[in-house]
Amino acid sequence: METRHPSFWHYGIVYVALMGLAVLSFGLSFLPIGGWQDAIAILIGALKALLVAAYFMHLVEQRFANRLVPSVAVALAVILVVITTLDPITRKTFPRAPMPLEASAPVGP
Amino acid sequence: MNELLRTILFLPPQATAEATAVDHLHYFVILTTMCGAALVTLFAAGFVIRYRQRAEPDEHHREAPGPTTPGWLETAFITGMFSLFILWWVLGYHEYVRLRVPPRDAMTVYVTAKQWMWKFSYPEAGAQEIATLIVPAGRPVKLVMTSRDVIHSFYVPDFRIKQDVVPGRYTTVWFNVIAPGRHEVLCTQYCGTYHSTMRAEIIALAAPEWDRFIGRASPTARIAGQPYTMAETPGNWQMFAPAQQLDLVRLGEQAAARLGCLRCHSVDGSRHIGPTFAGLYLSRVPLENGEEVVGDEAYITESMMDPLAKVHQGFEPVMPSYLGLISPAETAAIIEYVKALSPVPPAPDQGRGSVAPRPSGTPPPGEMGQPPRELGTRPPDTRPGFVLPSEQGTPIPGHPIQPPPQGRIEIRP
Amino acid sequence: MSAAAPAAQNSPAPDYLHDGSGIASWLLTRDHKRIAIMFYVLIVTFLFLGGIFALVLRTELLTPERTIIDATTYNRMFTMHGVTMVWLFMIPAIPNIFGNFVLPPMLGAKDLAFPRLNLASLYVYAIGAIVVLAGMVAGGADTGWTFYVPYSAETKTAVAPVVAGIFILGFSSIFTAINFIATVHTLRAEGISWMRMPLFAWGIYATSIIMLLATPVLALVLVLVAIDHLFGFGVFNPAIGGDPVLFQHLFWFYSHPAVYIMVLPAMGVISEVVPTFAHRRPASYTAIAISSLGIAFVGFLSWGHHLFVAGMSELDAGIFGGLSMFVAIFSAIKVFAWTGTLYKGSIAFRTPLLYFFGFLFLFIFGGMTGVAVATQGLDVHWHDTYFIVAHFHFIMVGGTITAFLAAAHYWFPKMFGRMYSERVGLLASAAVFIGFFFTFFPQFLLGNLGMPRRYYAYPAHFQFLNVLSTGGAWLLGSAMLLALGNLVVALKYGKPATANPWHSRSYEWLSASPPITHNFEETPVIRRDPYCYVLSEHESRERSFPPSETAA
Amino acid sequence: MNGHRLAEQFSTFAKQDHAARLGMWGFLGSEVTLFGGLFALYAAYRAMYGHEFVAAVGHNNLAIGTINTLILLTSSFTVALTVWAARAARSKLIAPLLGLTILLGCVFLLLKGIEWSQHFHQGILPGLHYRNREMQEFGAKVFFTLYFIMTGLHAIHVVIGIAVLGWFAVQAGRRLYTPEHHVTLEMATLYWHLVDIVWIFLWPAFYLMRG
Repeated sequence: METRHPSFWHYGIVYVALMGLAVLSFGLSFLPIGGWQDAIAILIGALKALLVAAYFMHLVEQRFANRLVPSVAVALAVILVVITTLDPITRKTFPRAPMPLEASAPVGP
Repeated sequence: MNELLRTILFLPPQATAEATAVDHLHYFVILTTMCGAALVTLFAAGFVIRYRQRAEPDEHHREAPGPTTPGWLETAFITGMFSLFILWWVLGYHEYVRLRVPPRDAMTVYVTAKQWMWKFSYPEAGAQEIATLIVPAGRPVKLVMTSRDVIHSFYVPDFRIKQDVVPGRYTTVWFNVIAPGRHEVLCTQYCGTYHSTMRAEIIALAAPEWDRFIGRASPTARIAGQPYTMAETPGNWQMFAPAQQLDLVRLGEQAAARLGCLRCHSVDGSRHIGPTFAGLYLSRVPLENGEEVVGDEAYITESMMDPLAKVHQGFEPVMPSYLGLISPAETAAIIEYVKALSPVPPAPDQGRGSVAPRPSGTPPPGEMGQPPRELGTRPPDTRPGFVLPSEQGTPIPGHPIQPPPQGRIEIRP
Repeated sequence: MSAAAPAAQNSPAPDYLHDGSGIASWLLTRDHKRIAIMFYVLIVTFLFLGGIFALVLRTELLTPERTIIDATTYNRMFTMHGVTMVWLFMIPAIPNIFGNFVLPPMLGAKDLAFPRLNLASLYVYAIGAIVVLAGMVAGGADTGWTFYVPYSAETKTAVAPVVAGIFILGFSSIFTAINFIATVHTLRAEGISWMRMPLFAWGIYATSIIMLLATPVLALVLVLVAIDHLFGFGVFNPAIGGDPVLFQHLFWFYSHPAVYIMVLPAMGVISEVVPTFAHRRPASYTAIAISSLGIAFVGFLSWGHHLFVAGMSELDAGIFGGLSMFVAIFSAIKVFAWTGTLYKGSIAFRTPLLYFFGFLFLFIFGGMTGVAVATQGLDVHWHDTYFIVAHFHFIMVGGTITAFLAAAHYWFPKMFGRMYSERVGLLASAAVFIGFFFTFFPQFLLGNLGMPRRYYAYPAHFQFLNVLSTGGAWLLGSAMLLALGNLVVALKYGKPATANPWHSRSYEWLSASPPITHNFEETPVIRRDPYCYVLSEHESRERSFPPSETAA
Repeated sequence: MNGHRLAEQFSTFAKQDHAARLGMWGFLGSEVTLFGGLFALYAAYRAMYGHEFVAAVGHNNLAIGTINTLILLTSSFTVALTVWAARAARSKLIAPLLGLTILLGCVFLLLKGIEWSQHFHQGILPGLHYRNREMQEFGAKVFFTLYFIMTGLHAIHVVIGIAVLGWFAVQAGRRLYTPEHHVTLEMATLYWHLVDIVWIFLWPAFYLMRG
């Protein structure tokens, strides 16, 4: 498995890329583009996480099984996030977000 | 066929069209399930008998290779099962959406759940009821529900509907009762110690009676700044109850059961959420602030209308106020009932500082909400301040309650 | 355990029960078999504790009002019944006892990959159990095993220690899962490819994946409940805008797969028992093996069918309803494969096989009612009623306990080198099935009738079915005592067992009964599959050890 | 372990190392779903309280959050270099690199502490203890409760990571890691990287997403 190990410079390049992405993400967060910001921030975050996992954590040189385990975990975590979030987004009960308990007194007379 | 299967499967009556539709799916699914389980087990049993071992194998014994399952058979099984399950899913989702989406013209009733009672508010009539939901038959009703404390669940077996009632949110459920009648409401989400006693009743009324119920509501009374009282709008099941000779004590007992008193107050001397009714009358009641009062009519009335004013020592101040929810006649009847539960008023020197746990002659424990076996019938109390109907229904001067000609008890303003 | 079992072979090494004596040789052992035995003792103790709770509950439900205990005690007791049975018995039972004991020999390995982690798992389990028990002694929680907020945050009962204990038990699950996964990947003997792994190993492997990835979410929600209960840091508290339904999402993200944690090893046991007693290879090895992984993965995607009436959106209800159907397919594949395995076999009708029959009927019925309750429109009526109680007891008790008992009988000669009484075993097995059926079948009807679960008092028209169910419960309890009593008696008085009394071809039977500390005297090199009944026992043995060393 | 013994159940070192790595990745997988649950809560509440979350994100100290991000990325780099050093047979470098990583971790915690105390002074406390007067909405309360729970849990991981790395720094002082046998060190660094990855997602969630 561990045939070729990355050299010092590989680590250095990845580090510079990570710092660059962080600065980029920081800068982009000031752009007035509304909700797109969130998507960009998450995408850049995912890219950074991928870099760390692949090079710092040496996933690129690992066996298939070692790559599979975190992939399944990430996939499940994403499914958990997506389906759980779908619920409040598509709920027809109201209000979508809870209201104060005091206000939940009967609306009747 | 429907009735037969319903009986075999122990299903409750189908009080709505939706319940019948759900049941038809139920029959299909359950019959398939039972046949499937029985069939596979029978096959397996048949194999065991047919292919049982003839002789004990030894070290050098070999078996013939069992046939490998052909691919087409595996595919057929998988496809067959999958189609069946997908069919269930499609039908089930269809029913689910039908149960979940109320019709536009549904009448709205607001429901508030709290440990451990249901409260219903009618915007149309401006009325409120505890533990009894009165609805018109043949008209869709939408319940908009919320909880004051923990999660409850509103379940009507006869309607095949259920919906959790979540604090901080409104959830809805709807139904359309076909015919007048009574239906049990149960709480199905575990909500604490007395979860299993959090029950209520739905009474569906025929159109004319519903109009009477709702039409008697007098919004003007509220506009005038007066608290709404049941006397003004007798939204009261007793109007529609079957003809029955009712004495005041029994009336009080029914009122106590219907208004939810008996969910917290026992009638046999046992300790519950609230103090027991048994032996309460004229006993000395120790209060939270260390004082003591006599449990007379005034105290009992005050406790109904302003329960937190004088809280019995050792009990949580959790009782809601019944001010405006209970007619003077019912108040009186409940007091009569409490009196009946302590036939022998304790002597002044007796039971000091505490309610006698179970005075002699108190009725033995009955099922909650059911009449204790022997109720002492007392002559009507005619002291001023309380309006009481007589036992035989003879009008007492100034009395609000008069026996209707049909032999029904009617409560009128 | 003091059974002086004769070594079946002329083996010079003592068996694992006699390899070292004294309390320290047990408490500090790294031998997976001794750890399994210690788990066995603990877990069976908790099975009986949970069973006693169940009998008290059922007795209370004989009458509509109070029978023997009051409402508060009842509520605490059903919570403790659930907690004990789910976390102290059902989740660890088959993996930690039988998985621990037979997984390494099944793979031709000397031990698990991380023996010390295995021992740690035992101690963590014991500590967690003690904390849970302390919580019970301190009054116990009254929330139900589901700990739904906001009730669990508001109740004044001892929620915190119970939750803390379950949190600790979670670590035991994770440790065991890591161990099993690493073992399956790295310690298969030469020649045991993935497609030659015994099916029980597949079941354990799939279970481990769920344990590993689902348990942390449970730990998370329990911590969130505990800090809400203790400090008021509630993120689900409606008073600060929290949504209790989200708790249910996270809770069931663990607890629905947890059902498969319980049932996958049970399926694994059945997949071993059936070929052994039918003396032929399973009808569809690949289908059974792959469907285990399928269940493990899809099982994660169906948690929402517990929320159909909780106020979840209709869209999510549709998605979860559909996904739930997929899980059932994988289970159905297994059921057909087991039944097909009996076809044209040479069937020896022994106690484990009778348990298989109990399992088969209860599992199919429980499983198909599972699909029925995943059918949204029907679930509205059934949710939180006794129908659900009956359904999951059919799966969990009918499935897991019958498989547990099947495993206890099937591997008993291997574990202790003794044979139990076949006649008593068959009798107990039949009694377990009948008792079980009478306990839980009436509960389906009770659910149809509309009796909600967790009811202390109930309207009088539910009484008839409740009495039936209580009677069944007492029969079931007695039958369980009989079954386990039979095994306990056999520990001391049973006939000595041969190395392979069932004439199985699976790899764990290549070791002696009971096995030596490192399982095999020679290192196995497998040149056959685990269900090769076309080979004689002798030939299969020859193809399991390198020829030069098999001469003895 | 320290003497690089081959445990008796393994036939080769390669298998033993593979088992160790697989076990560690399994553990990290469980950590992923642990934080996945919290991110699911975050996302669901953000779906409910979009505007209030945006306002609350704007309230957090962006400077501290960003500096902490850079610090953790750097610490991830330094800790990754220890594996490089072990493989390149420069084991003298391992202890100093670990020390540097621990230092960065401590600075991270310090900054986190400063930020928390700022919140406490503004009456921003978790759950029912929330006392802030300016942001009274439900969304803000939920946001900050989540903020404390998520960053708190992350901080606990940082503390554990520091302890683990500290232990390895002591071990490294005895130069136990060779190009062939450094799998335990590698495991420890994996844990630290996971802590970093979690923060990579916490940063946008609590500081950047103001849109």
